[in-house]
Amino acid sequence: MSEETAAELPPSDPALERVIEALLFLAPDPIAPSELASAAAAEELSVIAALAALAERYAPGQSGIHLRELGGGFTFASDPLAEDAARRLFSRPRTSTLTPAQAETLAIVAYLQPISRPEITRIRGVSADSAASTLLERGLIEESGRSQFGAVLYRTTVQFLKLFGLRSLQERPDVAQWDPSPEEQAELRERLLRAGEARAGGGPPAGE
Amino acid sequence: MSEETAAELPPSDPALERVIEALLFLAPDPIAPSELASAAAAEELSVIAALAALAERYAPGQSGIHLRELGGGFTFASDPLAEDAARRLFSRPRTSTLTPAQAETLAIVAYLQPISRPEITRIRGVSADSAASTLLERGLIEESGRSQFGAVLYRTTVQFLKLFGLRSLQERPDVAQWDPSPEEQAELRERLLRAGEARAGGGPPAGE
Amino acid sequence: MTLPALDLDLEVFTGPFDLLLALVLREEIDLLELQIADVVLAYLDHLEGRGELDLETATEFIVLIAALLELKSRLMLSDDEEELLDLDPGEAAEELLERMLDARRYRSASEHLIELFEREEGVRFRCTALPAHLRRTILMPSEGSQDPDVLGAAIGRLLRTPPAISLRHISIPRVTVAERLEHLRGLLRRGRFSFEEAVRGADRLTVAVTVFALLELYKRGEAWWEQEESFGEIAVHAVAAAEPLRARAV
Repeated sequence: MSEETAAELPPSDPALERVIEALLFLAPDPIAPSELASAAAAEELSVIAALAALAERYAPGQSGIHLRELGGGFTFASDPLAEDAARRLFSRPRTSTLTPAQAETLAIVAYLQPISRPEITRIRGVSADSAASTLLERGLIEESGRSQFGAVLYRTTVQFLKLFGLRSLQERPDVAQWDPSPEEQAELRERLLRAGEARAGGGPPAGE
Repeated sequence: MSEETAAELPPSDPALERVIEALLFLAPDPIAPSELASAAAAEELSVIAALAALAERYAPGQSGIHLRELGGGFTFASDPLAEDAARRLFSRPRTSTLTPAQAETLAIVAYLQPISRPEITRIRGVSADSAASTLLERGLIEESGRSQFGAVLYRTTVQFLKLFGLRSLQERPDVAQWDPSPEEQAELRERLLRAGEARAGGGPPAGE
Repeated sequence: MTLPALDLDLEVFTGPFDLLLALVLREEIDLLELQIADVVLAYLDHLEGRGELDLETATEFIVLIAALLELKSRLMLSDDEEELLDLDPGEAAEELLERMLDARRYRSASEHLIELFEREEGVRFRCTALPAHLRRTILMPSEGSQDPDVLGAAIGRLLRTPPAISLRHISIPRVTVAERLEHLRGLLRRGRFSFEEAVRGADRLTVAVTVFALLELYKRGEAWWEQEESFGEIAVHAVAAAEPLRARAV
């Protein structure tokens, strides 16, 4: 906005200025003055006056947030001064501990791979979708073909082995140590599915 | 931040203030002063001073963006004044209201977390499953491990604090404040006992 | 009136009563989601609107609601409830009172939450992705930083079958309505008998089932009964061929 334009503008209306400020804060992309005007039910000229006032407040050296004009629209952006701090704040490694949902999902994949999401969900008794997505993103599990029903199958990755310090899958800890009913002879998968269904409120577990 | 605390603070460093401002603008969730301090490589006290200065600039009536303390951290939020305009611009309602079932379920989780669905159901007297699923979907509650019986436990999220404007879980009012008065309790007890006696001593049910 | 004419407008269901039953039986409506008290209230409203009680449909309604209640209580009972059954009426009332207070507390707390929610109406938070150059880079934690036992423990947790909900305390009906019907029909052959006589020495469950059987006989037009005073003796008569069935027996 040039000095000359600003000189011809009406004074900025503080309430409208606050509405425009809030809209720019919320919007992910630049917004044109005409769009701001119709959203705020105001004259475009008043919007331009408000933007001029905001440009003064949100100017380099004045504020850590800058008002910028981009591609015919306006948007807020962070001061490049904060770049290093932002990198430190947002680029820290993710917390290295797994959430309970992630640990459960990863354990199921580690012991029963390849395995599909629906089956993981059946064992957990609750959806495993977000946990599985995070594990995929973190490179601990990966896709490994499809089941006969077309569901994507998952297996653990080399990254998984490294992270847990395992030389091979054979080094997975023996389940026996945590097995609440070691006398049961059935296969691990079958027992997990049965327990999962009981947890999800399915039919009574066998024996009742 | 109380006046007294502000009085003891060092003057806000404008450069640090701008860095903090930019970080708060970028962050999706509230950030604690300690996190801000380590990201900005500054003393926590200086960060608190910067936050105090920002709180004055981003105050209701001053700005369309407000600085809010939520869940032990700080974040920016829009002035409700802009809600109608935001609704028009983003053509998406902010959030749907809570149904009574959802609100009850949420209240139980908020006070008794971590808590499982069966326990919630027991307190409500009707199933909480569909309400709990909606709350999960809306990000107001999340999983937090399992009970000794294998049921998934739930707790409230940062999103919950954000949507309800709570600075921390400690801001929940004491649940005892809604206890019925001793007289009401006595009356209720009396009524229950009478009903119990009628059942126990009333002879064959057909005689009623 | 017939029960199907009873229209309901509930949180989980809107429509006629018989459709509700059908849906519950087909498990398309979760009985746990249904407030049975609301159904009863709707029925009472309905009765009030009509101003008269039709014993036949009332009977049917009571039987159906009792069945729904039993089903629902079975679904809701957990292990702790078992202890509750051993309590004396005073203790049971205390326990029940505690639960009612609890439910009331959290209902009030939920109203408070709704107020907060409404107060915050219009406050929005920015939910924009970080600029690309700042996107959270995932720094890989160092090798061997995770304990494999975490996995074993998680599997152990998943292998744990929750204790089955015990239904031991729900008495398995050793007496059936059919048996009691036969018993009552036997007595009816004498023309009349007292209810007291029909259930002498019987346990409470048998008494209850006998009431059901009696209602069934009434429904089929085989028996009729009268009671002179509250808690008094109930005299049951066979409906003789000559004696027309009195439908409004209230």
